[in-house]
Amino acid sequence: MIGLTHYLVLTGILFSIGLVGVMRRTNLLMLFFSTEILLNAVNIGFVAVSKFYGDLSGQMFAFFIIAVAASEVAVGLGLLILWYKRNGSVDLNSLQMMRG
Amino acid sequence: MEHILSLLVFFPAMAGLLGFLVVKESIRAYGICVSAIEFVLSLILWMGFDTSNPGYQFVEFFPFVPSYGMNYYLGVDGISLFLIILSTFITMIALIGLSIEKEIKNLVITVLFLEMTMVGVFVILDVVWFYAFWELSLIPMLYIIGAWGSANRMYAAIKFFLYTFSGSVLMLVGILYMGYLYHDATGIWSFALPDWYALQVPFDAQLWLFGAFFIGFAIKVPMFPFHTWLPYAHGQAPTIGSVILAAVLLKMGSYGFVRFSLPLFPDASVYFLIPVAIICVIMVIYAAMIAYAQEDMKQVIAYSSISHMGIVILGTFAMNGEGITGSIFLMLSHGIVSGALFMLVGVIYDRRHTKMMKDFGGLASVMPNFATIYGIMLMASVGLPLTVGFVGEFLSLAGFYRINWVMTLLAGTGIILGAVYMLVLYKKSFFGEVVHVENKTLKDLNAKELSALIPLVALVAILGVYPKPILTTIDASVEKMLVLMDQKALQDTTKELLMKANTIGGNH
Amino acid sequence: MENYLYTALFAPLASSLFVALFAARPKMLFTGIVASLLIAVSMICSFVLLVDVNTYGPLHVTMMDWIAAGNLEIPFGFVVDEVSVIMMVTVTLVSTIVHIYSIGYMDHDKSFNRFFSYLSAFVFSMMILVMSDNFVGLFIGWEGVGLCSWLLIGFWYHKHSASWAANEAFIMNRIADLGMLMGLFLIYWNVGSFQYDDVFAAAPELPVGIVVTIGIFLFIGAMGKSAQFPLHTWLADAMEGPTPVSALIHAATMVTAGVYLVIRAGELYSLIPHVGFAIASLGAFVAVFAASMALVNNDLKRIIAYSTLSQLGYMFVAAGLGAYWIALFHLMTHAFFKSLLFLGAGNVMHAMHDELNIKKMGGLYGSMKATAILMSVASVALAGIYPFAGFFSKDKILEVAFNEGAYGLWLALFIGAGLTAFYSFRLVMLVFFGEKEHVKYGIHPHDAQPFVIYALLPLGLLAIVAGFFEPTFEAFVTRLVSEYHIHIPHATEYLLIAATLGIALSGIGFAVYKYKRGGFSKSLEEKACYRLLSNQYYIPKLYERCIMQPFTVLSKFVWQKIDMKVVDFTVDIIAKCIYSSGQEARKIQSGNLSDMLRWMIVGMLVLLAFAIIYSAMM
Amino acid sequence: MLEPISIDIAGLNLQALLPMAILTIGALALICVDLAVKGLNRSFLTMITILFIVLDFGAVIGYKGDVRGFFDVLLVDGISLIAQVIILVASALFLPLSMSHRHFREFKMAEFYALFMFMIVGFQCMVTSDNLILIFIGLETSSLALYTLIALHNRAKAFEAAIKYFTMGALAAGFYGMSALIFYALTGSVEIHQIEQVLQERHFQPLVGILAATIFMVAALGFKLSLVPSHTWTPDVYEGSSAPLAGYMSIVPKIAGFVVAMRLFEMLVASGVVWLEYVLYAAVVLTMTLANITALVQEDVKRMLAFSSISHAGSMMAAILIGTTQANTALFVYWIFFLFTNLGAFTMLWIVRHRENLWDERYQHPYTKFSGLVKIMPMTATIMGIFMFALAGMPPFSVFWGKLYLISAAINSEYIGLAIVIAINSAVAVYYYMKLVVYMFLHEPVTIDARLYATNASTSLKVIVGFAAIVTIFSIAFVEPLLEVITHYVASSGF
Repeated sequence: MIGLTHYLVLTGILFSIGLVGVMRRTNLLMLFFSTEILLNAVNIGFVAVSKFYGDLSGQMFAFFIIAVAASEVAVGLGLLILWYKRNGSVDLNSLQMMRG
Repeated sequence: MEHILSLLVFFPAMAGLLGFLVVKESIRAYGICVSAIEFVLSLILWMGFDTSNPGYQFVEFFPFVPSYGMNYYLGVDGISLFLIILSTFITMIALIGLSIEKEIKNLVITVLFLEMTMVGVFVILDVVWFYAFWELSLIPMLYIIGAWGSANRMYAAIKFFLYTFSGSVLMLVGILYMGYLYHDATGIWSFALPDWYALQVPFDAQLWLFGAFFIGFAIKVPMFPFHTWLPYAHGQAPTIGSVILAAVLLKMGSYGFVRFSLPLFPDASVYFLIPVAIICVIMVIYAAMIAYAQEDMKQVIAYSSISHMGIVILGTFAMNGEGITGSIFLMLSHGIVSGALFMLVGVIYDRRHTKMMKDFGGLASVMPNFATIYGIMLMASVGLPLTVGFVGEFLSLAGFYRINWVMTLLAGTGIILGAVYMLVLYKKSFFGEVVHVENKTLKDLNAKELSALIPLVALVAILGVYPKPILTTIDASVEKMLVLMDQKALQDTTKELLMKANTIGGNH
Repeated sequence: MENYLYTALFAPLASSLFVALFAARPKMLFTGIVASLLIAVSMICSFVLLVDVNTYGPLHVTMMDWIAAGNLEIPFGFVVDEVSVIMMVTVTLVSTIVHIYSIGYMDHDKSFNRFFSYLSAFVFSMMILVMSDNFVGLFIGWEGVGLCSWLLIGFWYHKHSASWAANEAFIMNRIADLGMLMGLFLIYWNVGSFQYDDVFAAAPELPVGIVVTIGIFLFIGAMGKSAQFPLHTWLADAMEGPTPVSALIHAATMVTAGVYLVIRAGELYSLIPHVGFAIASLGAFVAVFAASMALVNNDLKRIIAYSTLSQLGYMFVAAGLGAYWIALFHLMTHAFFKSLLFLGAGNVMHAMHDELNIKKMGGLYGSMKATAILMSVASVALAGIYPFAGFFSKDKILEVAFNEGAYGLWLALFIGAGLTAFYSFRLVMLVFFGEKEHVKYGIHPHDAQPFVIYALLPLGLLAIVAGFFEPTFEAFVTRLVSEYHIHIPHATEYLLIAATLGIALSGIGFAVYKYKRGGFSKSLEEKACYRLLSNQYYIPKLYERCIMQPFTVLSKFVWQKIDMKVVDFTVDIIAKCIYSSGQEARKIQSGNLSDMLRWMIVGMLVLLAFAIIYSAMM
Repeated sequence: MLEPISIDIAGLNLQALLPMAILTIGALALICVDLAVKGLNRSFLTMITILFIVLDFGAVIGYKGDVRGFFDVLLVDGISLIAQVIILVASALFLPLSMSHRHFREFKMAEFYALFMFMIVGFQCMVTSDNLILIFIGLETSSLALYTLIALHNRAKAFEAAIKYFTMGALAAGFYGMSALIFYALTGSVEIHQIEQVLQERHFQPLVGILAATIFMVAALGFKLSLVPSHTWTPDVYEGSSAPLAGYMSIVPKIAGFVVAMRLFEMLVASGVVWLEYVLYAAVVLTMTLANITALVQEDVKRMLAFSSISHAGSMMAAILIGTTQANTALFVYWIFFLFTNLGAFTMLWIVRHRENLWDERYQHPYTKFSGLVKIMPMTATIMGIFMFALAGMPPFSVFWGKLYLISAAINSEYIGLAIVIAINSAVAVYYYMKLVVYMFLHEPVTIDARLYATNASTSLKVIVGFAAIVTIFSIAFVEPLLEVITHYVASSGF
């Protein structure tokens, strides 16, 4: 039987994968993917806990997160394209004009 | 007369603002007029001052932030009265003697703002506002040193500003803690000094608070080992900056000790009496030795200021009428004398663009009037009787003698060492043959310089011969403060020491 | 009588201030004349007061309040009593003569006016010193004369040695003044007043320890002003000043202020005889010590200066042993003949174009008879030959020493008397008699202007006759100070007088004999003993090496090494540390997005780890 | 089984939504109008936006007392009211900066203003809710709008800034979600007051869970408030964005974040778990100190101001750590004064902005640019100097009173150490503020051409600066009314 714990462990694993991705990836696109993984990890957790408590607000939260994630992707990709047009690269290391 | 104190504080600032509209050519005259009016106002204050009343007079009270106990609270007593007059007088003299041409408009306006902050510090009775004026006084000085100083002026100005600012932020913490204690004890917020006077601070808290205020004041005075900003500031500042800095700004620190440390924390003051006195003794001797080693005339006077301020603080911590009255008088006299000495150095610097003693020699024969006035100020500086310097020094040392005679003796070496460095300076610069060709054609004091210096000379003599009106006025307020300290003292040792310090005879 | 008092006091001040108006101008004869007249007015008033005091007793006025703070109140009060009036008379008399003399002496000096201003200021200070009715008033005068002494020693400020000597004198005096200040503070905190009357009235009630301490501190002050060992070196160097100054300040008046102080505080010192004895011992030591240095010195003025030192020693012996009126008497007579001696020396210097080496003089008698006679008179008086003034006063001091049973002191003074006689006449012989050495240097000496000589006559006269006033003087002064009775049998007394006279005469005789024949051989100058004396026991060198140089080095060290390298450096290093930590912290801002994200995540993870550890611990 | 939902319209209290609704409608209307009418002038757009903000303001101050609404997700209490007022006033004051002398592309676009209004709506949602969902929505709405606004500046640096801000924001959103998840898992609720209730019933057990949730929340809000170590975006973003937006960012998002932090952390600090206090303490001290020392070595005034705002945010966090009414009052008073001072400072930077980087290859506003300004434009230099000293906490200028009250709050709660740290930090900070003053007043000018410094000046900018300067200088006059009002509102909301 797959219980709450399993879902939460999955959440934890996915969240960690997301974090590692955020730390390791130097491609902006992959970086955005990693942040999406983070949010989706949270989503799984919310839905599972919501089911566990029999309370709807967790699922509502999950829906909102999905919506927010979608708009984030929209904005993020927009910025990424702007950058790509200007620099011809989506590598993080090209983003080092400002420092110090 | 009801609002004379507000007028005194804000008149120069208003005049400074209007000064923006005055053309550059007339700004010097404008500055002199404003400062003269301000000086007259302060004299009117003195005339209206009731010498038989040791408490605060001309009190103005306006609750600014009543929910937090911050008020616009002005008042003057014997302790602050003469420091106010000193501030207005020295500002006037400094403006009369002003010889800078560059950016003179900004300079005069800055000096007028500085005057506001100086007067403000001495008349304000609300501690937060005191802190505000205290800090504000740094800004004009920063500008004066940094913009009109000599080569290394930025470093000096920044050091002056940062050092004194750092010291006073800790004082701010102390002020707020004191406010907290007052609120704790009475349930009312108040930052009014007379209210605070009524509060008996617990002994432990006194020690910490004394320390917090001490750092702020000690850096300003400046006391060893917090003094190193002073030589730079003086070394780089233009004449007018040095004059005001030495004559008035340093007094804020010693005034703080009298106004705050002693009456607010009597037990802590007695507890720290000996350590403070040791610092004073070190200051006196150490600074005098360094002054002797200097080659720059202005640095000699700068270090001599430190040395003299050591005696001022020693007198303050004598805990008796003689010592404290003496130390306040010494503040005045040091203000006059060091102001005059810096002005004299400025005179020669204007002519030769050097302050090195080795570049001079034999000035006495080329500039006899200059040499005479310098000589008079020098003698006042070393504390010759019948000059203004003696009275304060004598009383301060006499007062502290009651506390500890060994330290008085050690601090008294200041009068020997003071003679040593001052006379050596005089000998190197004024005596001997004129060796440098440039010095042969030097002009003696001109009318402008004389008109700035002669009032100072006159004061040196008059106050040296007849200091009594000033002394009795100060003394009345000091005695009142001593009674207050005695009433507030928590510890028996404090009471005993106050008792001992204020009575003649008995065992040592 | 108050008017006379104020006139006596303020006439010199008026003179000084009036002349000061012209200080920067070239020579104006009238300044000298006005100054002399005003000082003479002061002198006349002093004499009037002398008569008045003699008739009606002391006069005490309080002019105004000066300082008031706490319990302390110091007025400007003046007292003219038997002691101070004697001092006033002595001071104004000598001053008047010196002023008149100076008109001639400073004739060619371009700072003629300034000189008179200073000189009158000195007289004013001295008058304050002697007339004050309290210790702080005395201290005003005390410092005032110090200032004038500084001004006058350094009068020819373009000379390095003069300004150096001026500073030395001032600083040495300051050292002693500190001691005196301490004494004053101690008096104040025990008596509550500085008035002589109050202090002396309270003194017997005070614990002895405190009186002893007061006595010692006050005497330290006296030691400085009266140039007692070890603070004596300034006096000889002070001879850099113009000669009238040496005569007035460094012989007749200022240097005797120390003695005056001890006499004035006699009621205090009589409570502590052991301190008095110590003072006397020091005095006796200085009497011989200074005389020995005078023996070999070749500098005309320095010889006289050492002689002054030696005579001050005599006065301290008397004062220390409680014979105050005798000390005062010697002070007075000494003032007359010593100033005469100096003024005569001034004439010689003028004649010799400021040459001071007595080895380069000789045979001046021929060209300056009047001066020679006057100086000889003064020398005889100094040597203490009957009936000259010095005999009466000095001899009395020896008797006192003998009377007290202090035979050691007596012996020292006895030897001192012989030495005094010898060096005085060595000087007279070398200057006025013997070979005319100065011819080699192409100098043609001539005597001073006649009015200068006439001015000296009163002093000469007093040097001869002053001794005969002894009984009157005693009767007058002992109305105030304690009497002193000598219990030596008459026979012994005569014996002592004879012995003293004998040694003085033999000293003179030896000097005359020896220098008639060209003096001592050169080889003597090579002897260690001679070198020791001619280098003043190496004391100035010692001060130079052990105090001045170390102080200079130490000062430089304190400034450059401690203040700059430690105190200031610490402040700067704190600032620099903060600033450079900013440079380090800046590296966090690498600008790389990955790094930024890592900071965020790692920061969170670290906190998470701590959280887990913390919960586990709970 | 899930309960069927019945909705009571009256209970929804839709009025509570009114302020947000006004701006949302305004933004949509603006976009529609822009579609219909081409070439609307920026002055029209600016003024219309300001009018909508004014309407919103009117709606906001209409409230009295605590009101809940819209399924109880909205909570309009005292602090939300003050925060909204601050947000709206700041928005209304920063917006006219668009009317500079030079024309910038973004200000010509109606989208800019629409996004701006959406952003305000987001902030308002954040402060008027104690529901974690709504806070999240508000946070993300405002952030996404803000990223876009930054990017609209259309410079390479602006894009870089937007991307950096965006990416870190996305990560922070993940943290926020994780934190909310853990709270939800622990308590079964996403309402802060219910979470608090449940936790208190359970005596804050299990501790590790609560701590983990708090840590994630600290990381998420720490990003918004630029607490160390999530502060790294601040200087880069400020540098990349235009001065008005940078100034705006230094004020408004933070006050919204503070209100959320206040609601969350003060509950947690009050839990008696000392460790949390330590974490916040460390964050406060580190944030202030690190930002201050890094600011010391900056060469660009805007970057310096970025670090300065980090440091000021650190002091604000101290208020949350202390958590008394006085501290919370101090927070708002401080921030109001800081708002006016920073408004002035950034507007000055906006005024002196020049098309080309004449003084430095990279920086728009290096210190050297301001050398000897007092000799070229004395008034400008003096006013800028006053803003700098005010930021440094020099009495009697604005920020000093906030700082005074804050330190006093720390002392009254016996956080003496914290008070001393704040004091020492302001002593360090005075150096970099003074550095600008030193350049302006003590250095010799590099150029004598005053026009170089006024290419972007316009009447509206000057008016704004004058207004900010007057408030800064005479701030003492506002202390008493502010204290009175804010204390009342803060206390009535139970903080």
